[in-house]
Formats: sequence, C-alpha cells, structure tokens
Amino acid sequence: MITVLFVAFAAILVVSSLLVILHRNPLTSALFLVLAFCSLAAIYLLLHAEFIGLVQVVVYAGAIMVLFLFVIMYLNLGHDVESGVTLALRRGLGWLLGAVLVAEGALLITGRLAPGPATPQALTAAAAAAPGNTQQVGLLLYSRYLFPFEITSIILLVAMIGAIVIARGLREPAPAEAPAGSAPVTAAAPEEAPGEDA
Amino acid sequence: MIAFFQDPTVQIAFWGLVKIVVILFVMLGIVAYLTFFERKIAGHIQSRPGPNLVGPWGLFQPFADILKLFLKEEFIPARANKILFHIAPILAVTPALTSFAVVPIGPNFIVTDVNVGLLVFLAMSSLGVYALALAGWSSNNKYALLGGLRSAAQMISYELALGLSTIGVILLAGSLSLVDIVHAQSGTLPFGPLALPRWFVFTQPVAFVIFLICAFAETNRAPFDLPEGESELVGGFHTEYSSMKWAMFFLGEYMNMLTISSITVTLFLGGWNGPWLPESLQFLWFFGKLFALIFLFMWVRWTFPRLRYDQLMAFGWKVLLPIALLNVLATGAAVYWVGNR
Amino acid sequence: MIPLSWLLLLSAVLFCIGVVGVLVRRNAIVIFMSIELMLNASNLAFVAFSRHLNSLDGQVFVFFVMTVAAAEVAVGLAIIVNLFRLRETVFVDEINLLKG
Amino acid sequence: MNGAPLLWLIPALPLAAVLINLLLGDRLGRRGAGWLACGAVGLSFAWSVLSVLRLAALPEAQRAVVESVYTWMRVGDLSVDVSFLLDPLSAVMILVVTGVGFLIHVYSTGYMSHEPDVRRFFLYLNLFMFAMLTLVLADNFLLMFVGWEGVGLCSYLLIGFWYERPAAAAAGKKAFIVNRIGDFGFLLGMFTLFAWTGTLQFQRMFEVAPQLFPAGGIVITVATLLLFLGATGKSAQLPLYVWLPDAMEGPTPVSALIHAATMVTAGVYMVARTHVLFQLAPVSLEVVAWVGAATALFAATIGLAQNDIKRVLAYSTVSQLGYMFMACGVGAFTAGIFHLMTHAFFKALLFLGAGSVIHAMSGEQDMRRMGGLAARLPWTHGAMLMATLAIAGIPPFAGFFSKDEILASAFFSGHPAIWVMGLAGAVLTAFYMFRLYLLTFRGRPRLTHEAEHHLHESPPAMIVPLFVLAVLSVLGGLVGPPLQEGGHPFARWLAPVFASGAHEGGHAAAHEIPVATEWMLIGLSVLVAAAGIAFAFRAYLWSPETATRLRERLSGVHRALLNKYWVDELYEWTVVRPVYHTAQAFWRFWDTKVVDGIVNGVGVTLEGVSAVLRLFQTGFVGTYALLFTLGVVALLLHFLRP
Repeated sequence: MITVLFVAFAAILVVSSLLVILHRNPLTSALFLVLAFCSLAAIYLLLHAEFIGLVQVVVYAGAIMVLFLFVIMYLNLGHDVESGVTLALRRGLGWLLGAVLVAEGALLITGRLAPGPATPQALTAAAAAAPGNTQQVGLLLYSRYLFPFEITSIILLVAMIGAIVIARGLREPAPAEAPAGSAPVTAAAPEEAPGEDA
Repeated sequence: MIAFFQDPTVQIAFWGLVKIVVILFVMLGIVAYLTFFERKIAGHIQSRPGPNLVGPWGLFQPFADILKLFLKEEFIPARANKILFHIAPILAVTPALTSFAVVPIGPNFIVTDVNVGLLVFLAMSSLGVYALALAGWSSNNKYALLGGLRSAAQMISYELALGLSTIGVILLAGSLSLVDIVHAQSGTLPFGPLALPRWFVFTQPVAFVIFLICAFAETNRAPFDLPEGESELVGGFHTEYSSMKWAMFFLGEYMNMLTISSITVTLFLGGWNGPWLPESLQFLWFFGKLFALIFLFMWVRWTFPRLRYDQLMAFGWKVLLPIALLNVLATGAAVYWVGNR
Repeated sequence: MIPLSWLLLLSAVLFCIGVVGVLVRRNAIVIFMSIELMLNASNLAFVAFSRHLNSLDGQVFVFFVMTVAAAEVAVGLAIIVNLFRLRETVFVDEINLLKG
Repeated sequence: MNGAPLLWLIPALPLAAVLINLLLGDRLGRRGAGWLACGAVGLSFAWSVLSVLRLAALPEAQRAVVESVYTWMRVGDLSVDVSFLLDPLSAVMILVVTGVGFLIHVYSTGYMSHEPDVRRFFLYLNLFMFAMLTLVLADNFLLMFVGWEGVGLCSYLLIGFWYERPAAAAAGKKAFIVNRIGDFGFLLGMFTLFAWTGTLQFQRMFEVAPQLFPAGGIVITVATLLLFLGATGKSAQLPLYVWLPDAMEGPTPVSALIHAATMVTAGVYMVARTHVLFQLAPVSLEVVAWVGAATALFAATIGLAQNDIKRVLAYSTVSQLGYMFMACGVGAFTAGIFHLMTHAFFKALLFLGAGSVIHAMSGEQDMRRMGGLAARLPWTHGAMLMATLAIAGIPPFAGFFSKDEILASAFFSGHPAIWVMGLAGAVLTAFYMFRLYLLTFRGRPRLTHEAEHHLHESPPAMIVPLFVLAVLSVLGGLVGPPLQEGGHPFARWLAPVFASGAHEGGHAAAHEIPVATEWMLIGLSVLVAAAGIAFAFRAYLWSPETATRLRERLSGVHRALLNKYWVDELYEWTVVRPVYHTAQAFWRFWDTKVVDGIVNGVGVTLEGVSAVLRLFQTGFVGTYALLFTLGVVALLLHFLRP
C-alpha cells in the first residue's frame, strides 16, 4: 500500500517538476511546482516525517510559492519568447548534461549503495512509541542544533531587511532631518576626535 | 478478493472513506443552510424578514438558490486563462474540506487523529490563498487581479498572527494533536468559586482574541472583506465568475468559516467538552459551540464597517503580530515557571 | 517500506531536473524555481537518510534548508523585481552587466 | 568559597551603566546621565562593602575568594578564566576605588554641570570604573592586563575629553604613548613568567615560583624588572613620569580619580600583588626602592616652582607614588598599600578642592592670580587645609601615619640613603604644599576683576564629597597607628596576603623595631614637616620678599625647576626626534618604494592576467551554469571509475 502510494506520488512529483521546467508560462510553472512540493510533502509523510512534511506545505506551498506567484503576477509575465541558435545549442547541451548526470547518479546509487541495507532499520521502541517526531525535532533543534538555529534566525532577519531594502528600489535619500535645535557640538562624534590629529 | 478486504490498511482506508463521506455530506448540508441563516440574521439585524417565501419560514430557500445557480448561464471572459479559471473555484473549497479530516467532532468521532493535526490545519489554510489569487489572475480583469493580490497579501499577513496565537495553546497542551488539545481542556480550573471550565479561552484570552480576529481575516469576512470590497473592486476576485463556479466560491467561503470556527472551538472552547451529556452525545456540545461562533461571525459581518486596506495591513503587522509574539513569550515564561516550581 | 535507493534515485532525478531547468531556461524566475527543486531534492535525500539511519538529524537539516531557502527566495525575488524595474526584463541572458 | 558570591557584580554595575548610557543616548538627559553613573558606582560601592564584610567574616587563613565567571580561552595548555579574586589586598583596593570613585562621581555632577557633553564624560568615567575594578579584582595576569589597558584607554579618552583644545589632545596622546612603553614591559614580563611557569593565574604562579626560580635568579630578575617597567609607566615613575603632569589638561574630577587616587596606583598595586615574585629578586626590589626614592625627591623639587595649582598637585602625586614604590622596594608592602589608601583620600581631596577653587575662579588655574580665598570659600578652604596637613605629614592626619611607616621601614631595612632621600622629600612636600595653600587661600587677593566678580562657593554636590574626603583624610590614618604590638590593624588585615613572603626577608615587620628609635624617627619626621611648613609660612605669608630673594639668588636652579629640568625637551631630542626621522627615512624608502612597489606590482600583474581571464567572464549566467554542470559531471565520472 505504502509502496503504491509512494510510486504514485513520485510519479506526480517527477512529472510536475518536469512540467515546471518545460512549460512556457512561468505562472503555470509555479503552480506545477506547488503540486510538486505537495507531493513531496506526501512522500515525507510516507517516510514518517510528519513535521517536515507539513512544514514543507506551510513554508514552500504556503509562503514561498505564494511569493513567486505574487512576483509573477506583479511583473505580469506572459509566455516566454525563446528562440535563437545559441539558445538552442545551450538547450541541447543542457538536456544532454542533465541526462548524463541522472545516469551517473543512478549508477552511483545502484552501484555503490547496493551492498548496504536496502530497507530502513527498524524503528527503535522509543521512537515508535513517541507521540510524534515534532517534539523530538524540536528537542534536537533546541539542544544540539541550538547555535545553527540561532544563526538561521539571524539569516532570516538579514534576509527580511535585505529584501525590504532591495525591493524599495532606488529612491532619493530623504533630506537629513536635523532639527534646528540640536547643537552641532554634540553632533561631532567624540570617538573620532582623537584620530583627527593622530 | 477476501484477503484484500481483510488487509488492515484497506480496512482503515474503507472506514476512513465512510467517515469522510459522512462528514462531507453533513458539512455541505450545514454550509447550504449557513447561507440561509446568514440572510435571516442579516434580515433581523436590518429589521426586515429575510427569505420567507420558499417553504415554511423560507426553509427551502437554499435549494432554490442552488437550482437557480445551476441553471444560470456560465460565462467565461474571452482572454481569461481557461484552465486556471476552472481550477480556482475547486481550490477554494478543497483545503477547507481537507482540514475537516483532523477536527475532532466528538470522542471517537474524527476522520483521523494525526499527531500534527494543528499543522495540517495551518498548512491547509495557507493553501487557501491560491484560489483567490489564481481566480483574480486568470480572470484577466484588473479589479479581479487587485482583489486577488489583496487577498493573498491579507491572508499571508494574518496567517502569521494566526499561527503564533495557536502556539500558546500548544505550549499549554503540550501537543499538536487536536484530540490531545481537546483532552487537555477537560475538567475545571482550580481556582475561584465559579469553577470555570479548563478551556483555553480562559487561560489564553489574548490568543483567543487574536485567533478570532485572524479568523475573520483568513475567511475574508467583514470587517476584513477587502478582496471583494464592492465599493472599490466591484466583486473582487470573483467579478468574472458566474453560475456554479461563483457558487463554489461562496461554498468555499462558508466552508472556510465552518472550518475555522470548528478549529476555534477545538483550540479554545474545549471542543466537545461539556457537562450533562453522555459521551456518545457530547458532539452536540461541539455543534452548539460551533453554531454560537458562526452566529458571532454573521453578527460581526452585519455590524462592523469594512477597514481601509492600509489599516488592515498595519493592524495585522503592527498590532496583532507583536501582541501574539508577546503572548507566546509570556506563556512560555509561565509554563517554564510552573514547570520549574 | 520504501527502499533507500528508490528515494535516492528520486532525489537524483529531481535534482537533475532542477539542473536542466537552470541550464535551459532563461527566465530568472523559472531558474529560481529550478533551484528550489534542487534544494528539495537534497531535502528528500536528507529525509530518506534520516529514515534510513533512524536519526532525526537529517530532518533538522531539512528544517535549516527550508529556512535558508525562504531567506534566499525573499532576497532573490526582491532582486528580480528590482531588475525588472530597471531593465524591463527577467531574462538572464539580457542581464549580463554588473552595472544597471 | 562562598564568602562573597557575585563578585562580578562589582565591575559589572559600572559596565551596565556604560551600556545603558550608550543605548539610551541623549534620551537620558544631563541629569539622567549623572544619576545613572553615580547610582551604578554607588551600588558597586555598596556591593563592595558587603563583599568585604563577608570576607572579613571568614577565618583569616581563608580570606581569598576566587570566583570564576567563565572560561575566557582555552588554547593548548593555556587556560584563562575570567575570574575575580577577593583577598584583603584587593578588598582595600575595591573599597578605595569604588568609595573615592563614588564621591568623585557625585562631585562631577556638580563640577561638570556647565559642560555640554556631560553624557560622554560619565560614559568614560564609568568605563574607567569598570576597567579599574577589573584590574584590581583580576585573579590572573591576562585579565589584569585587560583592566590595565582599559584604564589606559579611559585615561586617554578623559585627558582628551576637551578634544577641541590642542593641548588636551596632545596630552592624551602623550599619556597613551608613554603608557604603551610601560605596557610593552608589562607584556614582556607577563610572557616571560608564562613561559617559565606555564600559568597566568596569580595564586598558582606564586605557588610554583619559589620552586622554579632560585632567589636572585636572572629570569625572575628580568621578569620583575619588566613588570616594574610597566608599573613605572602606569604609576608615573622615573623615567616615564612625563605624561602625568600633562594629564592635568583633563577635567579636574578626572585628575582626582584617575591621575591621583586610583589608576596611577595600579602600578603599586601590581607590584604588591606580585610581591612574591619581587621578593625572589632582590635586585629588582632594590631598583624599585631607588627609583621610588629618586622619583619622590625629583618630583618634589619640580613641585616647588610650579605655578599652576593642578601641576603642583600632579608633581606631588608623582612624588607620593615614589614613596609607595620606595615602601615596596624596601619590602614594606603593607606600608605602600597603606600610603596608597591614605594618599587616595587626601590627594583626591586636594584635587577636588583645587577643582572647587578653579570652579569658583571660573577656570583660573594660576596660583599667582589667586590668594585670600579662605574667607570666600570657607568649606573648600577647610577641606584643603585638612588635606594639606595630611600630605605634609602632621599627626594625627592620615598622611603622617603612612609616610612615617614608609620612612621607618626604609630606615630599619638598612637603606639609610633612601631614608634620607625620603626625609628630604618630606621637607619639600611640606614646603610646596603649604606654598600652594598659602598662595591660594591666604595673603592678599590677586584676582582678576572678572574672577573676583564671579567668585562663588561650590554647590552642595561638590562640597559634600569634599567633606567626606576631609573626614577620611583626618581619620583615615588611625587604622594604622605606629608602635602597635604585633602590627597595627591595617597590617593585620593585610597580613594574609603579605605573610607568605615576608618571613624570608625578615625586615619591614614593625614589631621588631626598638621602640626608642622609632619614637625618635617619628619625632624627626614631624620636626622636618614642621620645618617645611614654617619655611613656607615665612616665605609666602610673613615676609614674601624672602621668596623673591631666594628666587633671584638661585635663578639658575629656579629656571631648571620651572622648566621641569628640561626633561620633556630631552626626551624630544633623544627619543621623539630620532624615531620620527628614522620613520621618515623608512617611509621615503621602504614604504613608497618597496611596499608600494610590491602592492602596485601585484595590481599590475593582476590587471594583465585578468585582461585574459575576462574573456571567460561573459556575464551570461547560462554559460556559467553550463560550465559548472560540466565540472560536476566530470567529477562524478571520476568517482565512477571502477
């Protein structure tokens, strides 16, 4: 049953992600990407990674792809116009390289990993009895991976600021709003002063 | 053949299907009558009778509406993106229906109790944006597009506060499973002569208010019905829709209201918990609270004026979000303090 | 139980689709989406190994990848929007100068 | 070990004030900045008192509380903690630093009330408190060095507080650079000790040092001499004293706090703290004693002829610091610390009093334009008189006890020459201090008309600290009266710290001294002080022509004194100029030709190479991606080889 479901979702995943890169309309591409992410989330669920699966939907489908959609709508992009000899050449090369890469990957996986255990190890009793892996992922996040976790939050903050600054676009800098009352004496940075004559 | 039916996974799937069908039909029936109630309540609030001609007290009005909508001519704009134009109404209904899979209506009366039930709800509500955005885009109409973009921005903005306000509940219940959350609300609070029930609305009042406000915004109900603000956007994202597709959007709206109300009941109002009734009938409590809440939704719609768009955004980001964050902080501190005492 | 090699194969295919997408498309937004595909392919591999090795660390990594992807998309799309404002195009082969 | 928990609060409170000051910025307001700074230091003082009381409650043998806050670094064998040590010695120091510091903070709220940038002033002042407390509480060399550099930085910032004035900016730089020379010695000494003992922690080092170093060995001698070089820099001893008089360009409360009461005593504290090491190196001790004595006398002579009220006090500070080193050098560490404490009281008082005078005179610092202020500034006058008596060494004022103890120790430790120098210094001290007092407060007013007009007694915020310090200057010495059986209370308090090494030398312990000799010495020093005072009265009050005549008769000497023996000029010609010219020469040849040549050469080469490489940099993302993928495919092929 699980295998059947997996194959079904995998098929949806592959086909929709192929359509992402094949479809000329970016909006359609984006929607197929949503579909791909949702089926990926389903595969995660099949792998007993409930938390990751649902976060996948919330983050990718619910937030990131909406952003894509937003931008595509905002820029009002139609079908891509694609032509030209160099483009055709690159396109051919691209598909060729992609095919070679898949072949290599398949060879590597089947050739090198075959001796290893093909099926997952049995769940330990503790893991099976646990109410869900959300709690365990949370515990890991706040213990062993606390530092990376904090770094991630800083990355998000930086990205937020960066996105706002970039998307605001080029603007005339606002005229310096110095109230007439503030004395220029205090305005001179005292810390710099010793360096002036150094 | 028999072996196939005895396979436990198949059996689970079968009973699941049965439950799904039952709940689906019940909910669709409720939704049909919600439109009726809304018109009745609106009538009362505005001192007029409301629909009262079709059947006794107008009770058959929903069927008349459905019949009318089926018979209407379907109109599709010439330069619309046809496929998306068809898909959008479906997307409006599906996520709301899907969420019902995890709502515990009564003890043992639930399609599936997954341990990340709340996340399922959040995921599904985050998918609700697509219907509106795509409907607006594919109609190829500037009003529809504006409505779609507005709705996307609005829903994304309020989803944050919505999600954050549930964290207080999760902290108190210690689980993401909705059944566990309901169980955590059984019994009474240990103080006062009043013997308040241990519902999270009493221990998390701030979160409840935030959740409720965000629920209005998520369902695009007044006073947050900007995406379809008639006075500025004609009909908003569904300007170009007609006939059954238009009905689907309304179905979606009422379905969303139903879903989010039942989640509110589950998270804050104790779910099926209530006195006097035997366990097998406790789902009646659930429905009682649900309808009270839906009445509140309708009451609010016909009472409050619509917000301006910048007010809406400012309110979501500058008021609700910080308060929700503070609430998480305070709840966390309280849980830590109690836990360490 | 799904064999590990299937999952890895799926991940590899997904990744290569992403690579091909980057190579053959010239719409910056689609290229961006292809990159997301590649990231998700690696996520799939992480989850697969997490399941295979019965350890949750892989899922934690997926969590981090998602966060970083979200940050990347926010900044990337902002850049694309800005580029579009300046150059009226989102085709990467028309954007080949560092200066606007 | 739980005698005084949360020691880290003592330095952390001023630091917190610094941070709040930085973060809130101008929103604090002038008043707020003052309150914040005073409050933080006051709390720190209160906490210090509490901690010291807890320490005193412990049995004598256990009075050394180490509190490790966190491990700062762990590199190989080196492990340095940020940890604080509270023992009787650092207890004295934190009480002096926070107590006097608090009073000076309060005083500053009054003194700096007309200053536009008062927030920055208190920011620096609190930062200084933090650094100074770190210095005295540190339980290892590295943390001490952090404080050491921190106080140096704050000193620089505060001397140059009025950075618009070229003189102040130059004085700040001078202090900073001269201190760097000393710090270089400190660092080298620290490295030497670490290389031999393998630890930077005081107690561990003191435990292993006697086994590692033979007494009088070359390594320990060099190391302690290097440490002492650091001390001469920080504590303004010969030959690195030159920065301190110039430091008077800073606001007067700064001079009181940093350049009289606390920071400049860091060198003395450091020598006392590492007394175990110094006692292993008799040569170093001898050097310390002689440098101290020489400085004491040398600075006192310069002090005779200065006309700027603050400069007289500055040279007096140098001189008094010399006494402290003299004490340390002859092994009387207790006496040194005792003098450090009393000096902190009366010198802070002197500076604050001088500040009060300057404040009253609207910024006038030249004593030749003062005089007769006693009636107009009664409170200031009273306080200054107490302090002057204290520094002159008149019993029972504080300075008498400590100075007498130093002189007695010098005498009994077999350094009669040093004793004589000290005694001579005492005469001069009494003379120039009363010269200052008389010129300022007595005699006929020589004020300018404008100063006369604005003359006013200082506000309570300034008078109250003066009063408190006056009380301390009068009574502070009573903790260590001479001729006590088994040492006076102050010595007994410090005994656990200095007991470890004292028995080896055997000198400096007061109770071994014949009583009659000691009475004689006390009498002698009182007599000497009185003589100095009497001469001052004669020369400057009763018959002013004496001073004029003397100045004419010894005009050469006077010119030498007035020009501070031309030491600054000497340094200018022997050190500054040669270094400057060498640097210039190096810059002309080495920097512009060789270094710039290499840099430019690299640039030119890169430009040439990149002209070729640029051909690959098409700007087409697609091409890059294609090449990139090609690389990945090739790599994977490599891995696929059987």
